[in-house]
This record gives sequence, structure tokens and C-alpha cells, in this order.
Amino acid sequence: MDFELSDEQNLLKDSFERFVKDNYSSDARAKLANTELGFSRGHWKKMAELGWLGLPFSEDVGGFGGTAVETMIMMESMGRGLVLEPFVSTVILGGGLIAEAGSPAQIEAIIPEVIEGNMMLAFAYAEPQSRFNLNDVETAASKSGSGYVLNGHKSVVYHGTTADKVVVSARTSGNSRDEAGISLFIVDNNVSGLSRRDYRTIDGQRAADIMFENVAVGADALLGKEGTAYPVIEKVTDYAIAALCAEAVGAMQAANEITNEYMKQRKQFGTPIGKFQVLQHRMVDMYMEAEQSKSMSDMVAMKLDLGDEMERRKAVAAAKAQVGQASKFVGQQSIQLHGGMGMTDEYSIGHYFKRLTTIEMLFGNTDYHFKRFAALSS
Amino acid sequence: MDFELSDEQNLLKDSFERFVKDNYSSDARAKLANTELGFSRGHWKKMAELGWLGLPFSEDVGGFGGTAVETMIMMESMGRGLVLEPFVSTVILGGGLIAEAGSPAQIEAIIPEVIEGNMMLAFAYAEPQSRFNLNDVETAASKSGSGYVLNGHKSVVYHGTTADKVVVSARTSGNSRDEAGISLFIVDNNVSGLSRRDYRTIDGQRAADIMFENVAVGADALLGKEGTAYPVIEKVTDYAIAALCAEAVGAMQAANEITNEYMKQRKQFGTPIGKFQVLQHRMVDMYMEAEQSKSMSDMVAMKLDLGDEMERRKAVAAAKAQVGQASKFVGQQSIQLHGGMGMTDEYSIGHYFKRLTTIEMLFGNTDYHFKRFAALSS
Amino acid sequence: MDLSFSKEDLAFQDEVREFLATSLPTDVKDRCDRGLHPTKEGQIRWQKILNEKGWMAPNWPKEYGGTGWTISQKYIAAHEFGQASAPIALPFGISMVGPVIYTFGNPEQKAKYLPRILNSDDWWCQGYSEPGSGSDLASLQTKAVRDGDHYVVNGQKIWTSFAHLADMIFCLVRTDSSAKQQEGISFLLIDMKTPGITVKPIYGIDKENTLNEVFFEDVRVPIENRIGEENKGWTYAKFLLGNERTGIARVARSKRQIVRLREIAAAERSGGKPLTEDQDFINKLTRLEIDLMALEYTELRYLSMIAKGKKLTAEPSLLKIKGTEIQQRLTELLVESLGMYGAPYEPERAYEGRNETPVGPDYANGPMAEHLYLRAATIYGGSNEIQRNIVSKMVLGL
Amino acid sequence: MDLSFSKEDLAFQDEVREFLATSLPTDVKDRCDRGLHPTKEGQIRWQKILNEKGWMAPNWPKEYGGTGWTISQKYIAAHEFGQASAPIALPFGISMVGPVIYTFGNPEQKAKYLPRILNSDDWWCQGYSEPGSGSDLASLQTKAVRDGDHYVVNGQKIWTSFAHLADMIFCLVRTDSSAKQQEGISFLLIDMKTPGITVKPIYGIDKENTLNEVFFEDVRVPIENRIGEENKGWTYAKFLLGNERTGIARVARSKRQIVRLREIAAAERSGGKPLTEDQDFINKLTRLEIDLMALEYTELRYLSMIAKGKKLTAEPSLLKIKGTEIQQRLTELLVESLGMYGAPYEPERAYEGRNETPVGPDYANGPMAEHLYLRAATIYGGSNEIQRNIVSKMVLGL
Repeated sequence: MDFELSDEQNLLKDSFERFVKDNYSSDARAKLANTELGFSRGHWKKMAELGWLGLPFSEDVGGFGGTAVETMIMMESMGRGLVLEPFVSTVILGGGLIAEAGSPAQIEAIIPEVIEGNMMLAFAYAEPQSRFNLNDVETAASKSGSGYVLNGHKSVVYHGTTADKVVVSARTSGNSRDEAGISLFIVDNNVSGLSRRDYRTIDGQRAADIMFENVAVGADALLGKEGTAYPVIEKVTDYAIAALCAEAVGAMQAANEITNEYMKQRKQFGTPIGKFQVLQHRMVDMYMEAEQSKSMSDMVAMKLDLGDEMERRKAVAAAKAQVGQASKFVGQQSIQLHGGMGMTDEYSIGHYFKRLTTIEMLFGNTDYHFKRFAALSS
Repeated sequence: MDFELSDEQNLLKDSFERFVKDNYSSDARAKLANTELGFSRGHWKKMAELGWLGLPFSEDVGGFGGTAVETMIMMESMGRGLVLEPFVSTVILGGGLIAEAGSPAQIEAIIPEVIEGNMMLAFAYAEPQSRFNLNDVETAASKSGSGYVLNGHKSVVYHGTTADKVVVSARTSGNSRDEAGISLFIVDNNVSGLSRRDYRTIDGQRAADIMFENVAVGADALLGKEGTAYPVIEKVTDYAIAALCAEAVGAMQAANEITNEYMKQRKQFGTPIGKFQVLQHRMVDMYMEAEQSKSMSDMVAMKLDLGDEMERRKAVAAAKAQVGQASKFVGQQSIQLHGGMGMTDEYSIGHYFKRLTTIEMLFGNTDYHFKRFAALSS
Repeated sequence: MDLSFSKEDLAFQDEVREFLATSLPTDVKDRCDRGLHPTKEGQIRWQKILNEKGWMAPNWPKEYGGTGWTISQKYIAAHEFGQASAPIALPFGISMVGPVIYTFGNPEQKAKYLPRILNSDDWWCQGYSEPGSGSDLASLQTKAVRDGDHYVVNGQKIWTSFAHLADMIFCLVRTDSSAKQQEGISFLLIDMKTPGITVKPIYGIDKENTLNEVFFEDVRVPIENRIGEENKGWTYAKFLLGNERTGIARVARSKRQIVRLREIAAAERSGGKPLTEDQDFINKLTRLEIDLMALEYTELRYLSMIAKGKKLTAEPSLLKIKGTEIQQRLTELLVESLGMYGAPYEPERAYEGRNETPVGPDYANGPMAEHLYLRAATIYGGSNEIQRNIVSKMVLGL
Repeated sequence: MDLSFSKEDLAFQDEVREFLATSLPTDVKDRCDRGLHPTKEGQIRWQKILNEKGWMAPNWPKEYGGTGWTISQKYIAAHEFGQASAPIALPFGISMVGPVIYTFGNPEQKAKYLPRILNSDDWWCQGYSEPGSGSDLASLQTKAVRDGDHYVVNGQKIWTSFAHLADMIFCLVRTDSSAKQQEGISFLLIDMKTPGITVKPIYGIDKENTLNEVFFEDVRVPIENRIGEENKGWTYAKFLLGNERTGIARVARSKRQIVRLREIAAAERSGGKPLTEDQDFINKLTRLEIDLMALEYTELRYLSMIAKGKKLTAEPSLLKIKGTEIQQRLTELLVESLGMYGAPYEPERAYEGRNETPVGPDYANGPMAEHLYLRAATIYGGSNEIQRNIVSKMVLGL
């Protein structure tokens, strides 16, 4: 039992932090978020060059063979800078699904391209009626010749705007919320019959609703065995949740540092506001929430690396619930302690608040994961 | 729409407050709570002489014809003094059930005795499995000749220790939790087959578990029509809840005054602890909870006097939930702000904490009434 | 003590409902219902309808154009306006500067400004906060120096809501720098078109321009635009802040939001069932509803005390604290009810010009905008921390 | 970073389980499980068993009789002890004065006291708080004046847990009244049988005598009973408080209470169904469980940092704050789970002598007693408000 980083991991951490420091000043981030694309292809190329896009992939598909702990270290840094590049969508989700369930041919065709930064991915799983239930899939894939025809509406696909290929969950059999009968397909994002409504999200990112109208795909689009995708989806989204927890930890720590510093500078009634006991204790509570979140994020990364399925599920649910609560509290109170300044788009703290608000919601909000944990514990 | 007391009501209030001031100093109350009886028969006699035991009864049964607002005024004063006499058990519950459902003969035999202070009552409704559900009745009353035979176990009957007669809910038909099939019986507290386990409660009061083993009662023991008692029970316990809400308001106000005063006197680090901002804001929150509770208690009393059934239920559920939450918060924080002193049995604040803790639980705790309100609102 | 309504009250209720059903413009109602800021044109159009009906100023004395309503009538009107999603009048004229003018202004000022406020001819804004003085309002630095029959104003205000739309601003300015902080302040009414005034937009975390900075450079303000005495402005400012705290509870609005939240939750699905059947969601909704009920009756209780001539001290601070906390919990729960559709967000600037329909269900357009904007509710009008300081001092004597 | 257990760890786990299964006395376990205070006899009996096994002092250095366990082993032992409802050793000897003695004591003091602490030959209590000095500990007034090779101690201590059962007390006393508050304090070990010591019971809100007042009237204490230097006692006291804060989280105990709460809730009925099917109850239980898990991993993370030689500042205050808040929520929920049977309460003084069985289900005997007693958890050991002050200053630099 050991919570400390190895020397190698510390080096990795330094390089993540350098990247953020060099590229993600508050101004630079704001500018980037306001571009049409919403992130930088230059950064993406740099991340590929540094080997980060291959970090979680195993060595036999050309990856770095990193553990969940290394992803955690990376995501914490990304959280500190509110980094905008679609790492989770492309590498953890899209790449993760393909590496987990793909045929050798699919893996070979896609993963190296992802690692080199030539291909971006997104995962289309949510639907208007599904809320946070991964099994609530009404998008239909019906057999047609040797392939399939897809029909349905996928909601809020993060980075569905820029992905080259989209991994889509669709129902090949069963009823709306059956776990059995769900399949995954790899679909080109410009295939005929696919239409998109692109938009911005409150955290400064890009997402899309994607509509499938008689989209014909070949048999080679099927990812894994037909109808058995649910456990794969659950596992890969659990890895994504762990990554988001680490991102939230980094964002909370940064928000706390910014707020703490502001409290030392900002004077009211002739004294720094950090001298008022009520605000001090609020800041202590924010610090404690971030500390508790850091522990849960470390815990969940290490649990993922232990490989036990039930333990993974419980750990992820617990971590997401705790981090979600903490994210709301830290984000909201950061604004409050900044007063009017916290309400302005120009100042950085509001952007932390909004990303933390979104992380709380992504892949199931706090309530959802409390319920999930309770169900797993009973 | 008017929230102010009439001149008459103000006079009544003065006399309640005088009684509490004269008889319920912190020391006197502690002594009384430690006696075998747990209250004073002398006080009871005095309350009868002042007409208070007849306050809520209508004039045609010899009562004062007071409204729920007058009961509220009285109970607020009683709460300030943590008064121990069994007013709610005898007058609001026992007396209320008989006045509401009794035959002229039953009313005539009992209510005047109650009003004159000669007879005490208690209401036995809870059972080991019932939790807070008034309809969860397994105590059985089976027909036997012209009368009934009672079997069952009633839990935590407040003042069942000293009541002359006990009103008992029992099932004459239907299944465990049916609302139909519940009847009420008036039983002498020393009838053959009835056995009691008397004990103290954390709020310094007395209660008993009462076991019925083939207790034979006559047909005249039946209160109201057989099998139809549920709405009566619900109504009368709603009045009791309103009374307890007012008592809690008085107790919270007193606890806040004691704590506020302590904060001005007690010095730490060379300054009164009331100068520390965190403690000030805590005290403000306690004050606000008491204020909100006062509003809900006034509201529920006035709603009872309007006489609409559905409005009554919703108002009572809302008030109990709000007052319950507030009671916990004010009670617990009163201890916290007193530090070690708050933990001692000798000092008064702990007794307020414990009575507030109990009120939160009586006739359904906060969660129960939140659920009840939600069910009534959906 | 009595909660019942008289026959007259019930007739009044009918009248209010009838008025709202026939007179409230659909577009105005829709924006209000969603929690979007009103358009200037829509807001003025609606306020003029209100003024025509004579209902613009329920809290003003009758002699200045108030309605003369009883507490019951005020309660009924507020409730019905809330349920109908009828916007309340913008506070800056009717609730803030209006009462200052009729309480402390001279006859000329009353005659000049009050009718224009009632008829929404002037859009007012509030020049209180400055970059260095947020919660510590009395430390303000904007200077007004006498020059003949004018003041020359120099300085800067910040967080000025709707300054970019305003015709008039009421301002606290320092007229005596040698006096103690609270003693050298005067209260001026300034025409926004006066040369030397520059408004610079501040974009909020909601990506909207509601707040502004207002710069004053040698702005000449006639002396007759000063309210009351020179250097006594702090008295008028405190009076105004007291007024502001009661309105800020927004109980009727929150009651309507509860209904809206139920509507949305009934339409949303979780595990195939309406969200209204999710016990955890219901739990949060119920707690909100009951907290709001307690606040509603507290407000009524205080109004009843005022009506009986009792004097409140800092009790209205409670209304501000609880009211804004509830507003924030409500918008948070509204956003939560949307599930993943809480994430898409396109600020209106972009929205107004485009042809696409908003993403997600129709009701998803609004809650996040309001949620973001209302983070300020616990900051503005004296932050909730300041309000607790006030209660601690004034009510508890700590 | 690694959460896995080695083969040795798993073997150790078996050993702990085996030990607890065979050696923990049933009566001791039962009281611990219920949350009732241990009897003096039972506690000592159990501690002597622990000492025989060599497991009395997991946190002491090996040279003084510590176990030399790794973090994993400490974690395993704590978890298993908690799940078995095995009482932890009373803190006053083993966690408080023991470390002070082996860190700052002289060889004679170490030789004299440490083995007696390990073997529970002395029951220790803590003489810190005084009537005028609660959170403001350094303002203490109890005086010790040199008289030859003795100190003469006069003054009063308060809130002294278990003083009525104790053989020894460690005391902060003022040896230089002219120095600044924190500089004139010394740390004395005093035999409770010394003439001039009077113990007066304080009955708590739980109607039990746990707390006491201790009066010192011309109590002669040999100079060799002073730890370290004269007037340097504050240094040792602060060291001790730091130690106290880590143990106070009581994570393993709370984990067991969660299990117990589940057991009770499974037996309790609500609307005919087990309380474990009540969504609101489960909601509260789950939140507690997850908060506790976060605390558990935070404690492990800090222990891991210490093991790697990193220095903590006020991080242990977090453990105290969160740990005690969780303990209070837990006992509150335990009481809540009992429904109406939360109300009956008969203090043990009465209970021990009588023949009647306790009222209500067997598990109802305990939760309320612990609930009442643990209201002090956020007060003692430096109140949670003081802990937040410490974090604010030491960690955040505010």
C-alpha cells in the first residue's frame, strides 16, 4: 500500500505541468475556447509527439502501456489548466472502446492513427430519453444484407463536432433498457444519412447532437460481438469517469489556489478579506473537499489497476459521487468568495466553476452514482 | 390575513409566561424531571384552575372554545420552560380523540374530569413494527359477546405511566396496514390483562410500553364507529403535531437566547466568543431557523382553524418537517457553541437539546413528513 | 391571527387573474418563464401596461401613485403575477430610487421623476459599487466637487446592471473627503447622456452583457439633482438597502419555478420513468418547496408586523439570505432536471441571429442561463455574508 | 502508487482475524459494539491481552515496544479491530502521554512509565482544560511553584475524562507567570493518589459520569515528574495535540458502525418493508459511507506521506474535523433508525442494578447513549472551529 509517485511518474508529471504552464495561461485558454474549433490542433500534435496520446494503450498496439495511475496524473494537470483538447473523447473513450472490443484489423487501422494524432474519435451513447443510463438505448441497428442500418438520435456527443470517426451504441435486439442487445459501431462522421447539430457547451467545449437516418454501415463497422457491448461500455466509461475525477481534482486545486490568493490580495474594510473568519473557514472547507477528492481519485486509479470488476464499479461510483459533490461546492464557493469579480467572463475563476459544474453532470451526476453505489452495496 | 395576536390572546400569553417564570426555573425543572412522577400534580391542578386544561374543548362540553391559535400560544410558552405536565397526552390527544369521536355519554363522563384536572389520559398508537405509520396497527380487538378482547403490544406511550385511562388503537378488521378496520378503545390503565413497562425518555419525560393480553372491554369502550378511526386519529395527531411545533418554537427561542447570552459572557483568547465571526454566523443561522419555524407554526395553527382537510394535512406535514430540521440544528449547535459546558447535565442547554431531539422524532420525523408532504402534493 | 381571505380579496384575485390572462404579452411571459433577461423593449411595453392599470407601484404610498393594497391584496397579486410568469417591474426605478425620491426628495424632484418612473419613461440604474468598494460600500472614491451650481463628478462605478440600457443613474459620490467614511457622501441623480460618461460592458459567466463599468470624467451634474442634504447620502443609501432586501426574496417567482420544475421533471425520463418518480429528486424538490413555504410565511409575518406599526431591524436580511439561497438551489435543480441537456449552452448573442432551433427540449433553453446569472444573487445587494453580519449586530447584539 | 496487499499482508490479516476471534472477550466486544463506555475492568483486561500479544502500541517505535507494522499492516489491523468491535486502547496513556514520554522524557522516565502504559498498569487521564481555558488552552492558570525538589501545584482542571478511574494524570501547569502565555508552561506527571487532589464528577447530558473536575490544593509533585525542560511544556503539549488529531478520526470504528446501521435497518420496519428499502434512508447511509471512504483514503494518503518522510502541517486537522462530523452523523442515523425506540433512555447507573430487560429491541440499547456522548466529539481535542482556524493559518496562510 503506497500512495506516492515513482520517480518515473514524477518526471511524467513535470512534463504535463510544463505543457500546461507553456500553453494554458488563463488568456490563452480563453482565446482558444472562443475559436471555431475550440481547441488547438497544434497542441494535439505536440501531445502526440510527447507520446501522451498513446499513454493508456498497451504496448502491443503501439501504446505506452501506462496504467490508470498515469492517466490520473495526466488528467490532474489537464484539470489545472482546463485543457481543451479532446483527450478523453478520443483516447479514453473512442480509443478505449476499440482497444477493448475491436478486432485486430480494427485496432490496427485506428489505434496507431490515434496515437500519432492523425485521427480523432468521439463516443455517441446518450439519447434524449436516456439520462445517465448507459443501457437506455433506442437507437436501432437493423441487419441489412451483410451490414446494418442505423436510425436514432444521439445527444450531447462531446467532440462529435471534430471527430473523424464516431463510436455509436445502438440496439440490435431487446427492449429499450435491456443490457443485452446493445452493440457498438464505428461510423465515419460524414457518412451519408448522418446529420449533426453542433454547439458549444458551458464549459467552453464543443459537442453535437447526431441524428442517424438510415445510415448504412458494413459488417466491419461492428465493434465486438453483436449484442454484447454493455459491459464494455460500462468498463470504458468507468475509465473515463476516473479520468474526469482526476481532472476535477486538478481544477479544484487550481480554483482553490486562485481563490486563496485573491483572499490575500483583495481588501475590504481596510483588511484583506482572507482575515475574515467566516471566509477562512469556507476556504478550509473548500480545501478539505479538494483533499478528499484527491484521495478518492488516487484510490479509484489504483483500484482500476487491480482489475477486479465489482471493486472497480463501486470505487468509480463512490469517487464520482464524492468528486461531484466537491466540484459543485468548490466551484460555487470560488465564485462567492470572489464576489463580483467571480461573475465576469474575463476572469479565470468562472471557467473553473463551469468545467467543474459540467464534470459533475457527465457520465452520471452525484445522485446517479450514489444510487449506483447503493445498488452495488445492497 | 393577519399574523398579530388579539388583545385577549396577548393577555393569555402573559399568563402562560408568568406560570413558566414562576414554576420552571432551570433548577426547578431539573428537580421535577428527576422525581419518580416526572412532573407536578400541583402544577396540573393550577393549570386546571386557570382553565387551561379546557382551552381547546368546545364550550358545549364545558371547554373554553379556544382555537388552534390559542393552543399554539400556550405551547410556545410551555416550550420555553420545557414544561413537563402531560398536556398534549391528556388534553390534545386523549381528550381530543374523545371529543372528536366519543358518544355523548363518553364525552360527559371524561371531558369534564379532564378539564378539572381529575383525570389523565394517554394515547397508545405506536407498535414495535409501526415506526411512524398510524395505519400500521397489529394490536387486535376481536368481538367477544357484546364487547371486545384486546391483544397486542403498544410502544412508547408518552405518559402511559400516569394516565388513568388509555385510548388504544386496535384492528377490528383488515390487514396490518389497511386504513380501514382500525378502531379506538378507552381502557382503564389498570384493567386485568394489561401490563406495563414504565421508563424514562431522553427528554426527561415518562413513557411506557403497554402489553395487552386478552384484555376484555365492554361495548362502551369503543370510541366512535367500529373500523372507522383512522381519519380521526390522523386529524387529532395533526393537532398534536401542531402543538409540538409550537412547543419546539418556544424551546428554540429559549435555547437561542441562552446561547446568545452565553456568547456574550464567555471569553476565550481575551474576548467574548460572540466576537468570532464564525460563531456569529452560526448564531444567525440558528436565529433564522427559529424564525422560519415560528412562521410555520403560526401558519399551521391558522390553517387548522380554517378547517380544510387537505390543506390541514399539507400544512402539518410541511410544518413538522421544517420544525424538525430546525430543532435538530438549533439543539445541536446550542451544545456546540457552549463547548464543554453544553455537555453537562447540570446546565440547562442540554435539556433543550434533548427535548428538541425528541420532538423531531415524535409523530413522524423530518423524513417521514417530507415524504408525506410529497405524497400529498403529487 | 387569521389566514382567511375576505370576499373582496377573492374578487381582487379574480381581477388580477383576468388582467394577467388578457394583458400579459406572450413574448414577455415566455422569457420570464425561462429565466431569461427581459428585452428592454418588452420590459417597458409590459411596465406601461401595468402603469395604465395603476398597478405599477404596489409599495408606494397612494399619494404618489401607489395601489393602496392591503397585505392580503399584495400577497394575492404577487402570487398571481408569479404563477403567470409576469415579470416584476425592474427594481432600480420603482423599488430603489423611487422611494428615496418620495421620502427624501424635494417637491420639484418628486414632480419631475416619479411620474416618469411610473410610466417607465426613464430606465434607471444604480451607481453604488466601485472597484475598491464591494461589500465595503462606504469606502467609495468617486468624487463630486462643487463648481457654481453644478457638481463635477470624477470616478468609476462597477457591476452596474443594465447601465448600457439606462437613461438615468442614481449615484453615491463623495462630496467631503475630509469627513469620516460614511459622512461625506451625497446622493445624485445623473442623466446618462451627460458628456463625460462612458459605459463599458462586462461580460458575465453567462456570456451576457448585463453588468457594466461606468466611468465619469468631469461630468457636470446640476445641484438640483442632489437628493436631500449634501453629505447625508449615506442615510438615503441605507434606507434604500433596507427596501431592497425585502423585494429580493422573490418568493412568488420561486413558487412559479417550483411548478415549472415539476413540469420539466414530469417530461424528463430516468430509467424509463418520469423523473418525478425518482425519490431522491422528489426529496430535493420537497425540501425546497417547504423551505420556500417557510420563507413565504416569514415574509407575510414581517409584512403583518409592519402593517401593525411594529418596527423591524435586520429581519429583512433573513429574507434576502433565505430567498437567494432558495433561488440558487432552484436553478441548480432545474439544470439537474435536464440531464445531459444541461451542458449545451449558446449565449443569446449567438442565438438571436441564427436560424437553428435551440438544442434539446424547448424547456432546456433558460435554466442554465439563469443558474449562471443567479450565482450573483448571494453576492449582490449586500452579500449574504454581509447580511449575516448585519443580523448578528442588529438583532443578536453580538 | 499501489493498493495491493502482499502475501505477507494477507497472512497478517489471517493472524489478526484469528487473534480477535479467539481472544476478544464477549462482554468487551458487546459494549464496544453498542457504543457504550467500556468498564474499567473490561478495558484493562482487554488491553493486557493486547499487550501479551505485543500489539498494544502500533504507533510506537519498535525500541519502546511498538509493533513495527507497515502502513498496510496498520490499515489491516485497524480495519479488523473495527469490524470485530474490538475497543482500541484508551488514548490517554498509549496515544497521548506515551509518545510525549518516549520523545521528550529522560531515560528514567521512559523506563518507569512506558512498560506500565504498555501493560495498562496505570490508567492515565489528561489535565489540560480549565474553567477559563477551553479552546484557548494556553491561558491556563493552574500554578506549580518550586519548593525544594518538589513543585507545589494549586488550581483546577475540568472536562477530565475518566479522572475518577485514573491512577495518573499528565498536566499542563504554569511555572512562570511573568512569561508570555505559551512560554511559562510545564508538563508534569502526577500520581492521582497524591494528597490534595480531589475529583468531582460531572454528569453529562447522557446522565453518565465520564467527565470530571480535578482540584489541586498544595499538591506536592517531585521534580523528576516533569517532562523535559521547565517552561517548555507548550512544545510537548502541541506535539501531543498533533498526535491526538490523527487517532481521533476513528475510521475503522465508523466503518463497523455502518455495518451495524445496515443490520439494524434491515431489522426495522417502515410501512411493512425493511428500512433498508427506504430510499431516503439509503440515500443518507450511502452519503455517509462514501464520505467515510474518502476520509479513509485521505488518512492512508497522509500516512503514506509520513512513511515517505514528508512533513505534514495541519493536514491531521482535516481528519479530526471530517472524522468527528461523520461520527455524529452516524450516531444520529443510528438513533433515527430506531424510530420511536430512540426516545426511551435509562442511564446505566439505573440500568446496571435492575432486573428488567431494556425496553425495545436489543440493539436499541446503545445508540442514544453514544449519540449524546459524541456531541462532544466536535468540541474536545480542540473544537472543530479551532481546527479550521489551524488549517486556515498553517495550510492556507490566511
